[in-house]
Amino acid sequence: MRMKFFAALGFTVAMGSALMVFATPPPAGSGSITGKVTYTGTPMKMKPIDMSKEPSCAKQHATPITTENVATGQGNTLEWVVVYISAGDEGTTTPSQGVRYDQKGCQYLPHVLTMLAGQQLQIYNDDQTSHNIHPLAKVNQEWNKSQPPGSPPIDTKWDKPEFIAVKCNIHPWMHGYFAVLKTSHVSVTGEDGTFDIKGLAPGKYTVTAWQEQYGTKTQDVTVGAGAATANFVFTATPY
Amino acid sequence: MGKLFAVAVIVITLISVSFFVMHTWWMPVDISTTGPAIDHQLEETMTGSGLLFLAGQLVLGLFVWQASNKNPARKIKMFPGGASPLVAAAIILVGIEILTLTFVGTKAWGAVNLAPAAADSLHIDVQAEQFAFYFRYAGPDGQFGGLHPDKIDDGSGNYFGLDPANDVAARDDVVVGSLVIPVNRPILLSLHSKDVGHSFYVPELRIQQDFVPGIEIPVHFTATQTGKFEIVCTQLCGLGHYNMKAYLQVMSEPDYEQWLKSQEGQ
Amino acid sequence: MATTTLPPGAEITLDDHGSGKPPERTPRQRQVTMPGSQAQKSETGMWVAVSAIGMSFAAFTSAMIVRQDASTDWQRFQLPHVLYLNTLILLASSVTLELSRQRIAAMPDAARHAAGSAKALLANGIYWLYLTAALGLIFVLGQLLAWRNLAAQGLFLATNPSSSFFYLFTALHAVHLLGGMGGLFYVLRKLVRSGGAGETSGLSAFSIYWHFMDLLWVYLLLLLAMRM
Amino acid sequence: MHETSASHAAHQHTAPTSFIRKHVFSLDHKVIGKQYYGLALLAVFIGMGLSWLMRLHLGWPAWPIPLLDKLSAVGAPSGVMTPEYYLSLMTMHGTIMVFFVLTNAPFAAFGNYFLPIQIGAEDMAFPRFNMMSFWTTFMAFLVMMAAFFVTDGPPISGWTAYAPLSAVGGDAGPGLKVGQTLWAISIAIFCIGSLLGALNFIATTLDLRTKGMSLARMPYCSWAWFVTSVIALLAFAVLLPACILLILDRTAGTSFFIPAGLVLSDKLQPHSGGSPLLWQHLFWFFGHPEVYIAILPSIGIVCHILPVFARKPLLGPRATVGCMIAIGFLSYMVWGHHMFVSGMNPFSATLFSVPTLFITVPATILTLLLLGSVYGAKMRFTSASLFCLGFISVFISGGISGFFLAQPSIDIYLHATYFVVAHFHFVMAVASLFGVFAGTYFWFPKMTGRMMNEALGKLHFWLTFIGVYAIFMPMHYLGLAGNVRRYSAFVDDYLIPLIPVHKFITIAALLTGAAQFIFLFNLIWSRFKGPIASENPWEATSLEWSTATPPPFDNFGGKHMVVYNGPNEYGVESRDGKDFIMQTSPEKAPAS
Repeated sequence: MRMKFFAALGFTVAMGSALMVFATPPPAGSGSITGKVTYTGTPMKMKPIDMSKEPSCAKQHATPITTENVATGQGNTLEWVVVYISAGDEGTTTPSQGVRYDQKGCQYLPHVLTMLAGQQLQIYNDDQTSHNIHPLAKVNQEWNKSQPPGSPPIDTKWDKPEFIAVKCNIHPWMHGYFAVLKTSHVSVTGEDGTFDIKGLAPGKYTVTAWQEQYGTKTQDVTVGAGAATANFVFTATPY
Repeated sequence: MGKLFAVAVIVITLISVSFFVMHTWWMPVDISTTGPAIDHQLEETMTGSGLLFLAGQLVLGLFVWQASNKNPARKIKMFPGGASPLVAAAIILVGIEILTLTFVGTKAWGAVNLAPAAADSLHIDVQAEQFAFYFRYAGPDGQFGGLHPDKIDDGSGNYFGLDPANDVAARDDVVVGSLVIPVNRPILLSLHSKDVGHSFYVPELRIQQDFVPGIEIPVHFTATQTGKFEIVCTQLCGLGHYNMKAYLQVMSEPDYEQWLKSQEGQ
Repeated sequence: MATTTLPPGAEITLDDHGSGKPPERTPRQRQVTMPGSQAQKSETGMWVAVSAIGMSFAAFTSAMIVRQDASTDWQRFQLPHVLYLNTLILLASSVTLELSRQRIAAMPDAARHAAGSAKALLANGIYWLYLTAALGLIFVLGQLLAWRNLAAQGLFLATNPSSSFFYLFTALHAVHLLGGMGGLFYVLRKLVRSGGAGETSGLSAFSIYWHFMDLLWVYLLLLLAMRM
Repeated sequence: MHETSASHAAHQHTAPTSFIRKHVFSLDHKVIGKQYYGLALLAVFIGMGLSWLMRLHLGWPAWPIPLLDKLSAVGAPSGVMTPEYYLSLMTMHGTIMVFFVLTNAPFAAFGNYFLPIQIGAEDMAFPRFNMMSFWTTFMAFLVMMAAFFVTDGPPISGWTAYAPLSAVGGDAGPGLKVGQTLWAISIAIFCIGSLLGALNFIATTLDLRTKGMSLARMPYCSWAWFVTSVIALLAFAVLLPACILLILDRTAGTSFFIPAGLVLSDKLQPHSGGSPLLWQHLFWFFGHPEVYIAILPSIGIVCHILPVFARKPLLGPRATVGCMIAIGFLSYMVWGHHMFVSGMNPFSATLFSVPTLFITVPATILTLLLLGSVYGAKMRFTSASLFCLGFISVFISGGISGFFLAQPSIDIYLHATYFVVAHFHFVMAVASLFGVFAGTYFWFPKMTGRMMNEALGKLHFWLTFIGVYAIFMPMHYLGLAGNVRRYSAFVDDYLIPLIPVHKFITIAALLTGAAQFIFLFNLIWSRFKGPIASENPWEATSLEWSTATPPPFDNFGGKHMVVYNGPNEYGVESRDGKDFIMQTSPEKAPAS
């Protein structure tokens, strides 16, 4: 039991960041779409999260983590925006490889996890406390399960495309998203607001950017042999 | 067999009582102004009913010991005086105990639940939800913003459902996950629940009060000692009930002011 | 509610259940040997059942009062007028039931004079019983009309606490009444089969129930009229 | 000796011959009594199994429990149970124990079997209702068990099912979707079964007493069953409406218990204006009398059995019956003491506290009378009498803690702690079950025609008696230290030092539970291999000992019993040189 726990922990430390964004199959074409997601106006403040209720988690964060629903970077960039091909993408097959979602320090890692409909999803509890994973699915079947420390990962998948909010009732500040898509051509913006959708065959695509607070923005992009560019700008309000 | 029973009952009784007498496990130190009356009431009840317990079990042991005498010539004996004196004694003794307990106890209860909160109390809004407590201070303007359940959004940290866009009073409300209070100052909490029934229990304060969805319940107390204590939920509220807690931090007045300033800055 | 699913007259069968009973051991004879009596038990049981039903409705009533005071969302609405007509119909059914009981109670006396007149009394009594059942059925249908009336106004079970309680009370009362009608047909069958002999305890137990249902309805109507 | 009348050989209904009519859908109160007993036995072992799992988890929360993952892959992946699974087990433990064991065993099971015999009747007043009441109860049990097999598992809202947790549905957590609905339906069905049973008991007692069986001559357990049935009639008549309202809130979108503006799992609930306290009032209006439904029959059984083995009359028979009635009456005025900290009007706390404390008066009188009955006795120590004496001890222990909880000021501190758990387990569960054990050892010969093994019975008593003290006495200490109940794990800083006490309790619970298998074995083994019992092996006076063992289909083989004495004629010198006079003996008891 304990061995398993440490194995899981080690695996997380090693793979965590690598897995954060991509778990998609290798590119099929050489074209790509890159760009930046920014905002205009004044966004909501990222509020520090008070985790004092769960000391084992609180002590993992030297400075308190903040809310991530509107995560901004320098130069008005927006983090955690899912940019994906919403039309024009044909023939994506579900990879056999699964994606991994971690609960660590009473935080979801990554905050937004993309996956294909039907793709295996493994949810790990790396904390020394119980979490309950409660994906508030509306299109798919909603469920709510606890995961005591040291339990095996929850192995599941989603059948239909949907942006699913995930919450932990035991730690109400824990909020994340599953972005279940029909396409593997997807990129999630980092702190600098940039994204890079790779492996596209030349052609015309519709690109959609989704932000959990601000919704979606769409534009049409024609991809040649190299990199095409698409930038998205969301309008932010302070409240 | 009867003698064995008598011995067993007496041994069990003495062991049970000894842990009460030794206070091996006991209430934590009281840190509230209303607690001593409750402690006193509990100690009185403990002494009175402890003696009854002891007497009842020992008499049972004694009678069973006597009743196990196997002498065939022995005749049964009726209880001297029959039932009436017992009935009368029970009515009078227990009746007096009841009236005393009620009379004294009502005062202790009243100090907690009937007396109004002091006018200069520090008012803090408390929300219980599955499975955490959140505390709200009015901020520099001294005004609480209104609550709008439809605006509640845990993901953005809006646990209370404030509407800062339209409600100026809500903009400076301080929302935290710990109850921080100054020592020796009357505190008035308004308890309200976001979802289901919860309860606010601080053993050291000798305070326990349910959150009832749909209504707001006032609780007032004054803490007399600084320190860090636990607030736990005692009303079954769902899967995370066991882990629903928050810390109560009682600070000196200057520390509290400083803490409040630092929170308002955020 | 407890006894709704059961015909309230059912227990009367137990008096003469088992055909192997020696003829001399009638319920009347048991009365001599017992403080209470076998014949009495149907009525006792019915009084007990009726008090349980009364208790249930008392609980519902207090729930309604508490619920109304708990919030400001209570909306009054006009009770459908058909309810008052229904009330008259139900009260009439109590009268017909009593008329029937009079006929059947008079049978032993009449039998001493002429066998034919007893038979006529039985036929007459049964006729009044059928009428009682018919009036009960008309009452239930009338309640359905009241429901349709409310539904036409957009008031459904979950619309408002006031409509919730209205549907709840009327539905539960109707279910009890239908259960009572089951019991009535049971009593009727027994009456027809036995030619009216020895069935008075079943009939009087049933009449306790039926009159209670009447009273209960009048109470509910007053309650609803005050609160809606 | 008996007043017989050959011509009265008929039963109200003739003895059935087919297996189904004889053993399954039987109208015979004795068969129905045994069916209730069997159901309670099945339920008590399920309930005990659940408590074992709970205790194991509380003692060693991180240990995987072997095979538990096979039992519920969702509830205990890898054998460590999830918090919601713990709460499911807890809810089902409480529900099964309170409804299907503590209501069924002392009241419905023994009452059905012995009430008609003790008052000289041939059967219950309404045998068909009697059969229906058992099968309704059985159906309720099946519906309750079905909750184990739905995806989400059983409900997690406790046996008290406080709204709105129990009313809003799946958004409040696992088990609250289908499981909670099944729970509410099951309890509603159970209410119907219990109401039918209570109706039968009342009519039987009032109308079917044999000649000479005046109310004053009725045995104490018959009195207890009668008083209990009156309590049950009124209590279940209130729980049933409560369940109907709950079901409507859950399925029809009404708002009886659900107020406006609740946000569960980020969803604003489409309800408004309901009152959560309404559920608590309705529930506890039933719930507190339910405690007496569980305990009064056992008090009656002990009052009935103790004189048999003490060989002297019960002290103060009239006061005993008076106390039972007083307890029954007062039980309807005290429900609010479960709600001192619920947010109801604080003035009403005193209003509820006084009658609650006043219940201790009849309870104290009962205890003193039982003690006075032991005084100067020539005690015969059998399994049955030991459990009676054990009953007195645990009843004192459980009753004393009531003094604390009845006072609102102390309840502020002790409410919802293990002190409460200790209190109600002692006074309601253990005391009631001791009455059931005493009754079983006492009546088993009459019910089966064979004696139970006394050595095993005594072993069972000692392990159980010491065991329950080892389990429940430390819970008082935990409560005083502020240990909150209904926690699936103890993660609070001030609770962690208390975990060793929980480990001790767990070990005690496992051992005490294991001892119950001795009882089960004794029950089964003696049923087939026990020595044949005579008509009156314990030399008791009441009517069940005046008939054959086991009693014939119509209870008295066509005889009509005539009663000349009360049940209390022990320690006398009868004409035939015995120290007791049967109720059916025409011999006049000497005036005492």
